[in-house]
Amino acid sequence: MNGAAQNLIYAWDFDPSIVIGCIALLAAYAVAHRGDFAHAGWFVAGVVAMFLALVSPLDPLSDTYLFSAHMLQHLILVLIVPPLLLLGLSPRFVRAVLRVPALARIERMLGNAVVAWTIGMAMLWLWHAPYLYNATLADEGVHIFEHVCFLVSATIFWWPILAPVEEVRLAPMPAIIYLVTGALTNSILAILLTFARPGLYPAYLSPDDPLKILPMIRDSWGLTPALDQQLGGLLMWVPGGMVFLGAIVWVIARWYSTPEATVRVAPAN
Amino acid sequence: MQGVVTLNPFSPQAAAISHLFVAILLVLAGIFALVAALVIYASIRYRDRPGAPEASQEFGSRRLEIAWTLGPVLLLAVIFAFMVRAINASDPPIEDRQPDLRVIGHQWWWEVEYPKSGVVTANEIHIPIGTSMLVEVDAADVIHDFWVPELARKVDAIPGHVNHLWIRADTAGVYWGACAEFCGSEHAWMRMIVVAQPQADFDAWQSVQLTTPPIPVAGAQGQGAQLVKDETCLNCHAISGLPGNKRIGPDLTHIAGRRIIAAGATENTPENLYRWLKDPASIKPESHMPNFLLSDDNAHALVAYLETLN
Amino acid sequence: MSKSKLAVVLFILSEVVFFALLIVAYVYFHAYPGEGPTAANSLNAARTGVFSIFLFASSGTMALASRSYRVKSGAMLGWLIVTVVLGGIFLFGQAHEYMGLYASGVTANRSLFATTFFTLTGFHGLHVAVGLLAITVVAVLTASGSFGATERETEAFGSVEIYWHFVDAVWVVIFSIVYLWAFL
Amino acid sequence: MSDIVATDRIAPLEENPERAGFLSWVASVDHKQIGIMYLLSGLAFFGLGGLEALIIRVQLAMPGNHVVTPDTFNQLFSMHGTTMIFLVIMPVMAGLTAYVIPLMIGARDVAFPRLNALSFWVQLFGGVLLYFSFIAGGAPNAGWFSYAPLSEPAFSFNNGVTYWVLGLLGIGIGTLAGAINMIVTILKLRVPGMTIRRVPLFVWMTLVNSFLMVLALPVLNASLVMLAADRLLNAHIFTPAFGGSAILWQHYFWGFGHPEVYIMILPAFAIISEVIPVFAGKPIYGYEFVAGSTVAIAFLSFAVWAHHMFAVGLGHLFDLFFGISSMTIAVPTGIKIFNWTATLYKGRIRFTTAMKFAVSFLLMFTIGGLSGVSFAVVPLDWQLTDTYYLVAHLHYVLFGGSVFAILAGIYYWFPKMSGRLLNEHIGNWHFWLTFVGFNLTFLVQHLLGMMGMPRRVFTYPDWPGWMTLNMISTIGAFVLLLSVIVFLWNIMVSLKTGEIAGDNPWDAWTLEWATTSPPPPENFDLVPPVHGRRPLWDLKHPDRADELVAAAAGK
Repeated sequence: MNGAAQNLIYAWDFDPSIVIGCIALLAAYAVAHRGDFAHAGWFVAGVVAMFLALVSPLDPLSDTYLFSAHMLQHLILVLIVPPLLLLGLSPRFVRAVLRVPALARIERMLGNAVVAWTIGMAMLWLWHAPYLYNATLADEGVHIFEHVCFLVSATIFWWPILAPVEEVRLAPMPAIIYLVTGALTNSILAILLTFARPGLYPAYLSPDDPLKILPMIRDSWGLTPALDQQLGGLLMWVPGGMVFLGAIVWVIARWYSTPEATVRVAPAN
Repeated sequence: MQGVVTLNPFSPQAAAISHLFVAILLVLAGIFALVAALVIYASIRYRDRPGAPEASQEFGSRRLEIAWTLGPVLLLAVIFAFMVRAINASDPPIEDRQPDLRVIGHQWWWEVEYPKSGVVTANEIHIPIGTSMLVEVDAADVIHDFWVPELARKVDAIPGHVNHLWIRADTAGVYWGACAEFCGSEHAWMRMIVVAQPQADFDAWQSVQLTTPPIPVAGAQGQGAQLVKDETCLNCHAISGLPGNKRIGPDLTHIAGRRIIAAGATENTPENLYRWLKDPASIKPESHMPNFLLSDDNAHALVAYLETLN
Repeated sequence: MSKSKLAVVLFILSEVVFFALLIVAYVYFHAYPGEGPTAANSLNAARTGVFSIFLFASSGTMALASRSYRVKSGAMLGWLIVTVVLGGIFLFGQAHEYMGLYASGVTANRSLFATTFFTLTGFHGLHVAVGLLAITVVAVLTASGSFGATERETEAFGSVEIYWHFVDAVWVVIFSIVYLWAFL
Repeated sequence: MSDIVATDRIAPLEENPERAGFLSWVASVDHKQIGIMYLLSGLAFFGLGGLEALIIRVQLAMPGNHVVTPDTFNQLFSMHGTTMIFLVIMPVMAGLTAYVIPLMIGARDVAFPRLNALSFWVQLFGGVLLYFSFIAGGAPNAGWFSYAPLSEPAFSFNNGVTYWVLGLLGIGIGTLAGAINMIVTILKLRVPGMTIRRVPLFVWMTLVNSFLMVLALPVLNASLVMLAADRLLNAHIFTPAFGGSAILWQHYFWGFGHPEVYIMILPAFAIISEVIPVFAGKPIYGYEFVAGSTVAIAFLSFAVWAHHMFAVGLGHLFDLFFGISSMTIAVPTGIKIFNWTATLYKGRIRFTTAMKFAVSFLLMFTIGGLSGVSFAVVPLDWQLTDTYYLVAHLHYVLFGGSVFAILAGIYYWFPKMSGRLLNEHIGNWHFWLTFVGFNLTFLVQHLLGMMGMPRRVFTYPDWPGWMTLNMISTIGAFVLLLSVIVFLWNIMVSLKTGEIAGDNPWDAWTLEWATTSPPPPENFDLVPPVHGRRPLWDLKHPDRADELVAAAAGK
């Protein structure tokens, strides 16, 4: 293993704020669910995925070197972590929360399909505007704020689909249209990124090289800035689309598995 | 193009594709055999005949469904792995190297340039055996497609979007290629040949191409040379040594040395050249070569002159 | 959701895809313009902005008409007429802008910007005109006094209203991409 | 006896006798008459398209043939492609759905009868306008997808492509209106008791297919509008010489093109999902999985279009990702094929002509689907695209798939439409002629493509093996001609002297078989109650009704 690859493999940075945040999240879950750990597996998987995305070498790669790595990190934070967290919540806990009138009113407002969809998609488009994106690369604080925005807005976006409580969720047919239009918007943004000129985010054109891995990226991986941007756009487009497809198939499977209320109708003769 | 060209390659790139193709064909044939066997067995075994048991009303089994979902996914994953390997093998990266060859698709013929040596020819590409030549593929009017099945993959020639391709031949010989993207009336006769020859012959050929043929004065050839100027041939064609350098039609400086004329419509023999000059539509209808209504002896004179250009 | 409202929503879904493609073409040629006039040197965003306010206002008056239809307050005819007038003013503004562009030689084939601009805003103008026609029909029926009795007519009016709000929403997107983005 | 389940409460269609005869058809808004008119117009254009195919095959029978000039040949194959796709398969499928859907969901008519008539006539007008180009200077000659620089005014010598653009705009708008009408019908006019999860698969797949049309056809309309701007206002959107982009047209067209091929095959899946269970005597195997895989296919069809553009050289990354998504589509298609095959198991299969076509669809479509997977593998596409291997693939999927399913559907529903059964003996001749002719014509084209014969060439050099294979293909085409003649004869004979069908000749279980054949203008007086996915089966076998069996099996 030559020097550069080794530097990259050992480039884990256990940023205290992330470590404490994840532990706090798990602790809050344990307290809130008090022994009802049927769905805990999903929730833990979600937290682990978030932890890895933010701590593993993927983080330094995405902060300074590769737009595609940054895209992969954000795909995990938007399309993988929130669904897992939502699946991890137990219906009993959510019903308890919804009994609190203030929270119920917020849920009714934010949980409304159109609002949730718009929040999710607007946040996605907003943070890809070159002006804002370059700001996140320049300033770590803005970057953390961006990640929090993504996590929160994605959870809101996925709420009408994956909320553990039946009556809050969208009906199957509107849920499919919700996901299809979401996938369409995601794809259009991905198309624009894939076909945009290479210099859309100038920071990636000539990044400074603390880990001494730039030659490895440019030569052995063959990821020039143009290819890197195209790879980022394609990652958002096809794998992103596959996650939406998975969600649609999940909605259909869940719909067909719930038993049919047989409507008694008088016999013909 | 003799026999099943996509399955007997003459270059490593084409070989990578051909081996993958054979493997995939076997896998697909296997799957079809499985499905066909199931369908035919069920059709025969459960056909309606007197005394056959009542149809059993099954609704489906989740286990079986998961089986024939994961099965294809795993198979596709394997195919995907081979695909990635074959992509890199059949179309190696370019690494910003100067192209050895520029091929420009015109409506219904191929213009070939050797940027490094300055040779310009048409419909006939000479390459030394054993060395990979980087071809830059472009188009002058509509979308064409440069395809020599035995030597490499096909790549579109799109005006305004230059593509690159590695071409290589391991054994000497003449390899036929064709335009594979519909480009108008004579799309069928927009073929080219790639002549792979040892390095020595290639260098000899290249040096001949660079010479400027002398302009004959006496006899039929002289009369032909004069006709080339009078009959405005030079408004479309370029012959080095004569005024003008138009690239609307193919470059005729060394036409006698070529094997085919009219981009593959016929072989390059004096009789065919005569027939082509007398009535182009008889060989290649609707081609852009006009009919100059040449008299017989003018046509013979022109052919005599053109035969000197080798 | 009633039958005709569902039909209009589906029609709007298809129109969204139609306009999305025209906008992508505009954006593509904004990034890779050939030669000839471009958005920056031939559009007057301020003037079109003023006319756009009329169109957005017409969406508001349409909502008021719909409210007065629900409460049967009889003011619906008035609001419908105001909506038609506002829409008409917007169309006049568009026509005026087209005349100005033609006068200064910016025709559909002068440059890629011009082609995609005229295609995009032209089709939006067509949709506004069709919308005005539909609202006029509803206004005339209301004027004749028989409108609003049956449930089918409520559906019909609901569909026209959704369509009109859609036409305004499309103009918000087109205006920001064509006019504002040109000067950003 | 109470009126069990009243259908939608709109007033009965006004019946005025003096508009009988021809005018009653032209002015009709009854979904049954419009459906039959769709089928007849599709049949007529099938004849035209078939004629074009025959002339193409005769021209290609021998090398250096001079049956038609090159430009006429280009017009013929462009019109053959456009006609077969936009004027045969789509209208016939629209006709079958317009006729059968209201009956299957127990409705009196479609949601918007007048819109149904409008979409038929606009679509027919588009077709007639397209064919008017023959006598107005020349038909479109740039292929059924008219790639950009070639379809621009600079390179086309007749205004054929302008007729192509305007004709397709008409067809696009007509089909779009029809799709919206069908979605509202299915969602709003089902008889109470038939929840959306209990509709027959034909209805569910038509619903998904209509959504596909609503999202895909505007893509076509937008690209045609831009090509019209290029051709009529001499703009330069797609001409690279003036800054436009030829590749943008390919992206736009195939963004519609690939969903379009699924718009043509999903109704075929729908027909097969009805025909095979009925003649196997058992319910479709894995209803939920077939229904779910349809939605997956519809969704994926929007993410795969660039596999038509692997040779354009967009970059390995681009090709790789679209290779993955194109291969992924093979999974839901595979689920369907396996479920249909499993439906045959432990059944009691009655091999009527409809069933013969359905089972041969299974085999032929599998060949087409598998050769499709070979195109999803990028390096193979680099060698095989735009060759006769591709022509063989598309015909195995469109002819072996959609047309075989259409023929199965016609043999299945002809008794309901006309009250008489299509003759089974002649039908048997028709089937075997079609099967042999089809395979004779297109199986050899796989080999021709591998031997390097490019697509759309009006002739080819006299190389060893090429003439024999092309001659076999031409002979096959004539056998297909014979099969179509036998089919027309079967229809003529059966209309007059066919066996009387009665309400339910095939002992099927969907609602259209609960009314008379042909159904009265208001379709149903008494709609049987719907508790499961097979209403007539539950009526006929109350003890073995589906929901009891399902409950017993503790599904």
